Amino acid sequence: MTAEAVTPALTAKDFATDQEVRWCPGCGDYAILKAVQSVFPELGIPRERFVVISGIGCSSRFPYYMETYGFHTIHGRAPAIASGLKVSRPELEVWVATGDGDALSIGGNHLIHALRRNVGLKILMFNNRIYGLTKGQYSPTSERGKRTASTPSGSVDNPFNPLALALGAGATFVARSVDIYLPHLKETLRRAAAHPGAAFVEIYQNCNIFNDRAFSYITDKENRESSVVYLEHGKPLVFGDKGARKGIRLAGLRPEAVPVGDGGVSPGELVVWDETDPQLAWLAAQLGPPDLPTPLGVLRAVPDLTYEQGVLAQIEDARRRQGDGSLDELLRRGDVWTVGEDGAISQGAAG
Amino acid sequence: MTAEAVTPALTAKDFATDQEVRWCPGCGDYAILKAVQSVFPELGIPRERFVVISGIGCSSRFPYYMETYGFHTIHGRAPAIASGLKVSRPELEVWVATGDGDALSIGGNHLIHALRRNVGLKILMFNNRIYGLTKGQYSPTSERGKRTASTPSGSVDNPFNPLALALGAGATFVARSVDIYLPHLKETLRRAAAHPGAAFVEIYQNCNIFNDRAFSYITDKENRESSVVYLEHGKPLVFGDKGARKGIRLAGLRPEAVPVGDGGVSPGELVVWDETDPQLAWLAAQLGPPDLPTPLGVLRAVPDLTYEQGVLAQIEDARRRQGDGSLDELLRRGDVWTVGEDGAISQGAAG
Amino acid sequence: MSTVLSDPSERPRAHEVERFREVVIRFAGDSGDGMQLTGSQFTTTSALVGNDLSTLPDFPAEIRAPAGTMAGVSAFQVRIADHDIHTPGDQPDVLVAMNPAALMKELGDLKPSGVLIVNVDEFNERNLAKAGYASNPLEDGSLAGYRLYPVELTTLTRRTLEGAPLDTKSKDRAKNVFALGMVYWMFSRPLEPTIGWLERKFARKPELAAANVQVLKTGFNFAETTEVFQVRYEVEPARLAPGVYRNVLGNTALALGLVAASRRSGLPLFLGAYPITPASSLLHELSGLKQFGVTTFQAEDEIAAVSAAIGASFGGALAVTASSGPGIALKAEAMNLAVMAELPLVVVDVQRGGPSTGLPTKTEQSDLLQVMFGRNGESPVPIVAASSPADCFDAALEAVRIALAHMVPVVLLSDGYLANGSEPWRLPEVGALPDLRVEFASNGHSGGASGNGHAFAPYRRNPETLARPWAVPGTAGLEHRIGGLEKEDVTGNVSYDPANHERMVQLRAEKVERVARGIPPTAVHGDPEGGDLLVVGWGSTAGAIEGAVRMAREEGLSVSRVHLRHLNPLPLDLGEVLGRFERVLVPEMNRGQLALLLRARYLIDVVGYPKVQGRPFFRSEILAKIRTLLGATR
Amino acid sequence: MSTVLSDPSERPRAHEVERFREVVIRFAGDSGDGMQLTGSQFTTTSALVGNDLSTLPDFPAEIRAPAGTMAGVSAFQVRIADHDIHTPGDQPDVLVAMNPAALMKELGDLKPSGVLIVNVDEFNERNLAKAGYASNPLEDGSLAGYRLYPVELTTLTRRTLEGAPLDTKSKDRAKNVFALGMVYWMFSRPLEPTIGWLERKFARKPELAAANVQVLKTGFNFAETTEVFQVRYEVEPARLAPGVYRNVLGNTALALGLVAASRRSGLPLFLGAYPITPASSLLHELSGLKQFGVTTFQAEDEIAAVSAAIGASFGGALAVTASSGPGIALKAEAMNLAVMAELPLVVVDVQRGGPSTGLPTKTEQSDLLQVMFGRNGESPVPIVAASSPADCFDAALEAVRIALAHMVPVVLLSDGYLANGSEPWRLPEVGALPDLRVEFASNGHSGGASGNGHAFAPYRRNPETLARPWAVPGTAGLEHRIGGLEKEDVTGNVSYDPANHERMVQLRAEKVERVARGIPPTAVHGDPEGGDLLVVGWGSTAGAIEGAVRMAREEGLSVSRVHLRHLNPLPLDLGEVLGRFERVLVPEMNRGQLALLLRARYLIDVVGYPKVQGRPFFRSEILAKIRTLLGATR
Ligand SMILES: Cc1ncc(C[n+]2csc(CCOP(=O)(O)OP(=O)(O)O)c2C)c(N)n1
Ligand SMILES: Cc1ncc(C[n+]2csc(CCOP(=O)(O)OP(=O)(O)O)c2C)c(N)n1
Ligand code: SF4
Ligand code: SF4
Ligand SMILES: [Mg+2]
Ligand SMILES: [Mg+2]
Repeated sequence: MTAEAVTPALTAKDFATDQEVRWCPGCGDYAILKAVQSVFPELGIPRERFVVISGIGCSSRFPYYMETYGFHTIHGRAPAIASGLKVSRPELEVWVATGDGDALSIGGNHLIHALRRNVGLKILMFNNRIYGLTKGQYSPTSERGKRTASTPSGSVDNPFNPLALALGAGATFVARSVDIYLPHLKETLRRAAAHPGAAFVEIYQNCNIFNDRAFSYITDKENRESSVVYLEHGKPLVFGDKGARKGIRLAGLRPEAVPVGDGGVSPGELVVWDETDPQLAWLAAQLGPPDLPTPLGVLRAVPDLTYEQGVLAQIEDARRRQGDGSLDELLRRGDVWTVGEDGAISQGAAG
Repeated sequence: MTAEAVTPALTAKDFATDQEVRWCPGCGDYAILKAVQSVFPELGIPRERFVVISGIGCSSRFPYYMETYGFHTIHGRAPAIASGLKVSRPELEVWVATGDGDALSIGGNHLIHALRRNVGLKILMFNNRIYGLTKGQYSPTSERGKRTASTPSGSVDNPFNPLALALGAGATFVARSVDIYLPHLKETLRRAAAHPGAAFVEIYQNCNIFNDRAFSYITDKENRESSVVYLEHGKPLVFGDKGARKGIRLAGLRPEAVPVGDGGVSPGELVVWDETDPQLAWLAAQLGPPDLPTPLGVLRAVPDLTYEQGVLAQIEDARRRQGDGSLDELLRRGDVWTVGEDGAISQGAAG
Repeated sequence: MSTVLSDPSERPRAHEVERFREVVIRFAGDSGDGMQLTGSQFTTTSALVGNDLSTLPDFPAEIRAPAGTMAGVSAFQVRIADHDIHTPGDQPDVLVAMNPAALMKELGDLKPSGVLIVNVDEFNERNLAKAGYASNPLEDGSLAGYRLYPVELTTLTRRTLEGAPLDTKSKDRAKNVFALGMVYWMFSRPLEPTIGWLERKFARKPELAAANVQVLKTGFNFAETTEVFQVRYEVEPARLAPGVYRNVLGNTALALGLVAASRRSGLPLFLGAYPITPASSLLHELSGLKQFGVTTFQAEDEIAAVSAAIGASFGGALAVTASSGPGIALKAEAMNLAVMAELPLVVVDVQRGGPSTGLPTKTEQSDLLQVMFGRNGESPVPIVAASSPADCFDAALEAVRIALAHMVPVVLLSDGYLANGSEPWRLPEVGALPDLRVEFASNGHSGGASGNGHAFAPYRRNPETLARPWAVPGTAGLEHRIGGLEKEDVTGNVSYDPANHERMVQLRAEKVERVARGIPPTAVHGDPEGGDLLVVGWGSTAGAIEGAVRMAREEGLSVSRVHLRHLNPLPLDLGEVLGRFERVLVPEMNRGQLALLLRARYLIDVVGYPKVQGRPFFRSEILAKIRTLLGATR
Repeated sequence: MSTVLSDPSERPRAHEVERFREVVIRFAGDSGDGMQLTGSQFTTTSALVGNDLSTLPDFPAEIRAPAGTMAGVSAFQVRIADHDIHTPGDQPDVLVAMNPAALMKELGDLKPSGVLIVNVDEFNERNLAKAGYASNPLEDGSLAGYRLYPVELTTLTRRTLEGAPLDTKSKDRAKNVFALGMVYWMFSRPLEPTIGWLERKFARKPELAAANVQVLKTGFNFAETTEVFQVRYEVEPARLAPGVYRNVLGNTALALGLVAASRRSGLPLFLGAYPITPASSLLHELSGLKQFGVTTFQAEDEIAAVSAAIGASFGGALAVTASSGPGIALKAEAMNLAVMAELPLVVVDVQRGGPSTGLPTKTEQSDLLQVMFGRNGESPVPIVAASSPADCFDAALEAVRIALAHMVPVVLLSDGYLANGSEPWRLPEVGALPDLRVEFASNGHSGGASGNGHAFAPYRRNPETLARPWAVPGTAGLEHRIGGLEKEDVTGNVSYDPANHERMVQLRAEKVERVARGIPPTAVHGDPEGGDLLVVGWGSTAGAIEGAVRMAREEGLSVSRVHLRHLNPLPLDLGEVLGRFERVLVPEMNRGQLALLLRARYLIDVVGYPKVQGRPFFRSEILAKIRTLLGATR
């Protein structure tokens, strides 16, 4: 659409804006911003081809801090707005920054439809299990019983499992990482960037003001090894501290944690991760405390035709078959007649 | 709230209204209406306690034909409206009649949230894989490549798998039946009625005007036995015509159809259906043509606290602890002071 | 007949011929009877013999209501004339009723001693009961006031097709064609166009084509040879301006207008839509025009539809979203984002009967105030309205012109009557259409340094139009952020500054006001210098008002009319124009929405004339109103 | 001081005492500095000594903007007076600035030679830079025009707490309490109320309580003993009507009004809401009142929130939904269903700066036309507005009264200024509150046979109110269906009949018009018989208008005022009242929305006075406007 500048190698600084970052000191959003700003330049894509689209929320202020094209839209609609952009400009890299409320509460329908359609969006959902910007109401990912400004006696409903919801919607790429796990988060972002279709990435993010330590059960030093299992394609699922390594084995369809290493079960018995297996993806989505570790990494990554490819193909096909449309012919479609200077009427477009 | 009439045994006729039924001759909706009208009286619940709420669509005209309380609302909002009613009047039987467009397109978000919250609604989704009322545009359940009024060159996006979406949303009851399978449909409705929480029932429904024979691959006489597998709790999964009975076995996590009976594999190797197993439910949701039969019946049924129970419990608890609130005290909360007749001011509510 | 088309029937002998300046015909039957096809065939043929015409279909609300019931009646009215006309007419002169229900539902409208053709075969016990007839109107003399022609359409059709390779069901389906043949004879119409159409339609089923053609001819000859009709009607061709014509539906013209705008602007057309009556056909039309680079996005709902369009607009597309009342209500919040982000967008509202779900298949003009005011905060948008089916084409071009010239969302109002109605359309010269080319901001140009150290100022405005630059993603060096929070003037940064907010509210309003500079002075039809009464209209009431005013003037009444294309902003000279008249009458298919705007703006005691029945004004109603207002009693 | 509260400080000797009729004080600091607490403590204490007062908080838009920046400044203004007042005042007489950013942001408003207390400890290089100061204003003489009191708040606080079992961070957090102590001395306020509050607040952390109390007293004594202030202020108690009072925030009063309405109607309260500034606190307040049988449903979005409320209303609950501008826009389609279904519903719109996301934390009155017209089709709803924080209680009761009496959705307008502002509220006698009991339709009664064979006629109306019967599920024999399609009069069956549609559109409009019969005649404050100028206001402008008009009258100007509670329908006598005055002025925090309605309705050339800055009118602004309009120059 417009001439592209030759791109010198970019650095994270090139993606920082002159705007003062206005998240609370200590907010997990800072770490995510850092990760994104350092991954974008790696992708070797001209800066002007990036667009970051968000809804409303603390997390949705993200675009203001990215020196790319950006659109801070309205609450919950980012996936729909981004879809319109991506479908009409497939060559752009369209990233969506959203929160658990923005994406799963008011925006739930747009999210699942964007995933179903497999529009080539990279959707980063900052999950802090709370409404930050509006000062601490419970969100669709808050655990049941949560006491918040809007649920003083505790919430009574079950939260969504964002990964399960994305899988249920037919997402072709589903992953999870954590704000402060910089290397893992960056790797996850690279994987998302590389996926041609819709990529859904849940990022655990600490809101130190309204939901502090929501993820301490995995982020606290002492828990890091024991509480998470990294999903690595082709590798068996093992986790746990040096001394007490564990693996995940299937008892029928039920996953269980078993000791590995000497005295433990042999690696052969463990689940070998396959990010293309729908059953495994669902199984991993169910993993987590109390009994099992929290899975991090790519749950699902399968190639599929993207929506924008389909649209483009049909337009090109129509043009191949009917030639790039003549407006004149179009207007004259169907039964036309001509009224001559003398008022005489003749069928068809005379002259 | 109001005195209940002693209920004489009701019949299907008691649930028919004086309104002329206005679906196209041959529409699958007639069969569903018949099934519902014959199951309601079985439930032994006074007629005035039933409420049928719908959105907009051919299917959503349902309430007009049910002699119960009914609300033909607006497109996609039935689950939300029904939630408000059920939460404030838990003693009512609130049923939702909706279509694939009403429930999964515009209403997708309300549906998944009603399921997540486990509000005690019975949601019947008439899935004809098309927009009927608006004369034949593709719907979120139309197969990819579908040619319709709005997709003359074929749709380019994947449809939702309604069962998978419901499971992904955390539904506690998920089932599927078919308009013309009267006995099975009725049994499925009974199961839904018996479930305390949110029940999601997908009903394959033929739209003989805009999407005729969408389900002929299972409804045609010759296919009936071979193309569907009935999920029955505690029983192995077997299907197929007399001569060639088949069963479903797991190869690792992958389901496969195998011959049973003499020469075939022993029943012991087959999957024994368990409607409480999340992994099995997901597995069943993936079953279907071309390689495997379409599952009918209850995919998932697990007890859980309902949203309205939780709300009620908190209100009762608050009343137990604080007595049922005194308005006077409420108004006087916090620092109050009294201005006397003489204008003298004293702290607190004097006199 | 003065047409180069040959007329297959030799000129009639036996029958007397009456000449008419115009005739209104209504075909009515069961939804299964193909009345819409019958009507449009008669329309096309009449167009080809040179009549001016106007049509109005009336579908049942149900897809297929039970056969034989009132709810199932489908009707199509067409008015043909030897002069320039603009409405499908008030009451029919001729009514074709294919069954008792159709007769029951439509007879009330038929003119006294009007021609009434009925299919007697359908007047049996069951059908009479379904229609709610106690006794058979064909026998109880209740139709004495009409020129009744009872015809055994079903029987005759079957007989015609005896031995044809069709089952009875298919044979019976041709009975409307038999009726059409008779009516063709009655109005001396050629058969070729319909024969050609039948052959195209049933190209893959030659036996069906043959059968229908045979039935058509038989119907024609039946009328010719039997003495069933004493009279034959003739309506001379109208003297239409030279040019190439086609008959066009409002939604088709609107879709074509958008495609034309896309071509003339050089921007790819993007439609974000969710199906809804009566707007759906826009989606259908455009989804079939992919060779024009049109992208249609059937969204999950109306919010997603307008949102996707906004995203496409941000990307540099010609973005459009289309819906009807309930869907437009849902789009309000997102439209407001476009107002704040100052992105071009066309929002098409094909109005229908409200409130709420209301009367989906009926027409109304009751969304004017919704689109004018239905958003939070001070959120002005330009509004344009189409006034006839063919005019939808021009209205679409105008809406796009404003949106692109001012970087603003524009509402384009149509309604169910325009959407499904048709009229002959004189095709424009593509080259003569307005030039809508736009220039995207490019590095170095437009916007430019914003003074406060920013590389690019996304809210630096064009001093004339107050439009901000359109800098699309992919343009190196113009990376910038926009959003729904209040913007700082020029830089577009988020700003909570009180004075800045007031200035921006002002600027957004002023930008919309500036649109008025670009629109022509108000055209007064009648006495531009003033008079007793001015009738002000907008939208689809144009035809009825035009006809009523013309007749009133023929009666010597001092009445003129103004029809507004632009409802916001109003033409700069409108207040002054209104001032030239003693009184102002505003007929609207609502409770007085434009009237309210005019009263508030000009403090003139305009007389509102509301009609909220889900159907268009009759010319006669407006004429009567004019007469009473001017004390002209007759 | 004439109060039965003992004053801990012996009456001052060394210091001269100035008596004031009123004083405006603004506390400003970093969002972390606890300015809101400081302000509200001063407010409560002042209330307890009998001053009339009015407060206005000003939060930053960010949760926690970076410390020390302009964006992070949080302020709280309170006006205390010895007489009846209605606004937090225009410019402060006293400004407490806890850091350079606060000084930079707020100084502009401080009155010439106003009192300025600053925390010198914060005026270091870094903070000065963050605030954008080139040089230190405390040294460069730029504050010469004010009575500057530089105090080492941080240092003094730390010193006070030397040895206290707290870390420095917690100690420093108490510096606002030190400032509060000083201000208490300055205005001769008792310490007990705050001491009591601190002890309650830190009941679980006694060491914190002790520390804060100590700091408070030290601050007080510091001011007393050092010669830092030459002057001490006194504001006598106001003569308030006898009764029990509390200080109340607008949203609190509104929540209480809804609970009261629930009690008085005997209907359980159901709130369907989705969080949004500045409406969220309604959800918070009500979610804590479960013992009153209140159900709060935090929905997935605003559409679900209003939809759930409609469902609850269908079930017989007192249904309410609350939001702000953007959320109200989303509710439009569902509100329209309530209009068609004719179900009682209260829709609370706590207005904020628009359009789009706009200025979430700022106030505005720009949703009036949105709620009046923002729905498809002809969709009238009653609209009432609250005029002060305490008035939100009465406004809520009135909205509920109308909704229940007429079976109609009612919009209740508040705004961010009312929601977060506070004033003393004279508590009503619960028994004296309006009786809102309703009678559900029961078998045999109301509705009854509809003539056309139906058992029950859900649309048979009460001849007085035109309300339809409320037949709730569970009532045997009244099973019926309603919906969004047009209803047949009386029976409520779906009807596409043109005449019926027009009649129903009429009936829905008439029903809303009938509301006017139930509202009192317009109260004119000033000269009821008429005069040169009438100032017409609505909503939160009441205080500023009242003050301005009073002052203008004291200047001898012939000006009166009317404040509208009901915006739709307007009072029956309003047109006649307006007619009694030469001119009409309408100040609004929008571009003239009520003005537009009045002009259209009464064809009077009302003068609009728009202010769209996201903040309330100053009394002085309106006074100035009145003067210019009346040619009174001074
Ligand atoms: C239509 C609309 N409804 C509600 C809001 C208020 N609102 C803004 S952000 C938000 C939720 C924020 O939560 P989340 O998406 O989790 O983002 P976070 O702040 O936690 O990062 C809400 C309810 C709004 N701005 N617009
Ligand atoms: C807000 C709104 N948008 C769109 C419509 C138009 N509409 C009515 S029903 C429908 C979809 C119907 O499809 P489905 O839900 O599958 O029901 P079906 O007719 O197939 O039974 C649509 C798009 C509407 N009535 N309201
Ligand atoms: S409120 Fe929470 S999420 Fe928002 S900026 Fe602060 S810490 Fe981050
Ligand atoms: S259109 Fe299809 S779904 Fe609708 S009534 Fe007819 S057959 Fe049934
Ligand atoms: Mg969050
Ligand atoms: Mg459907």
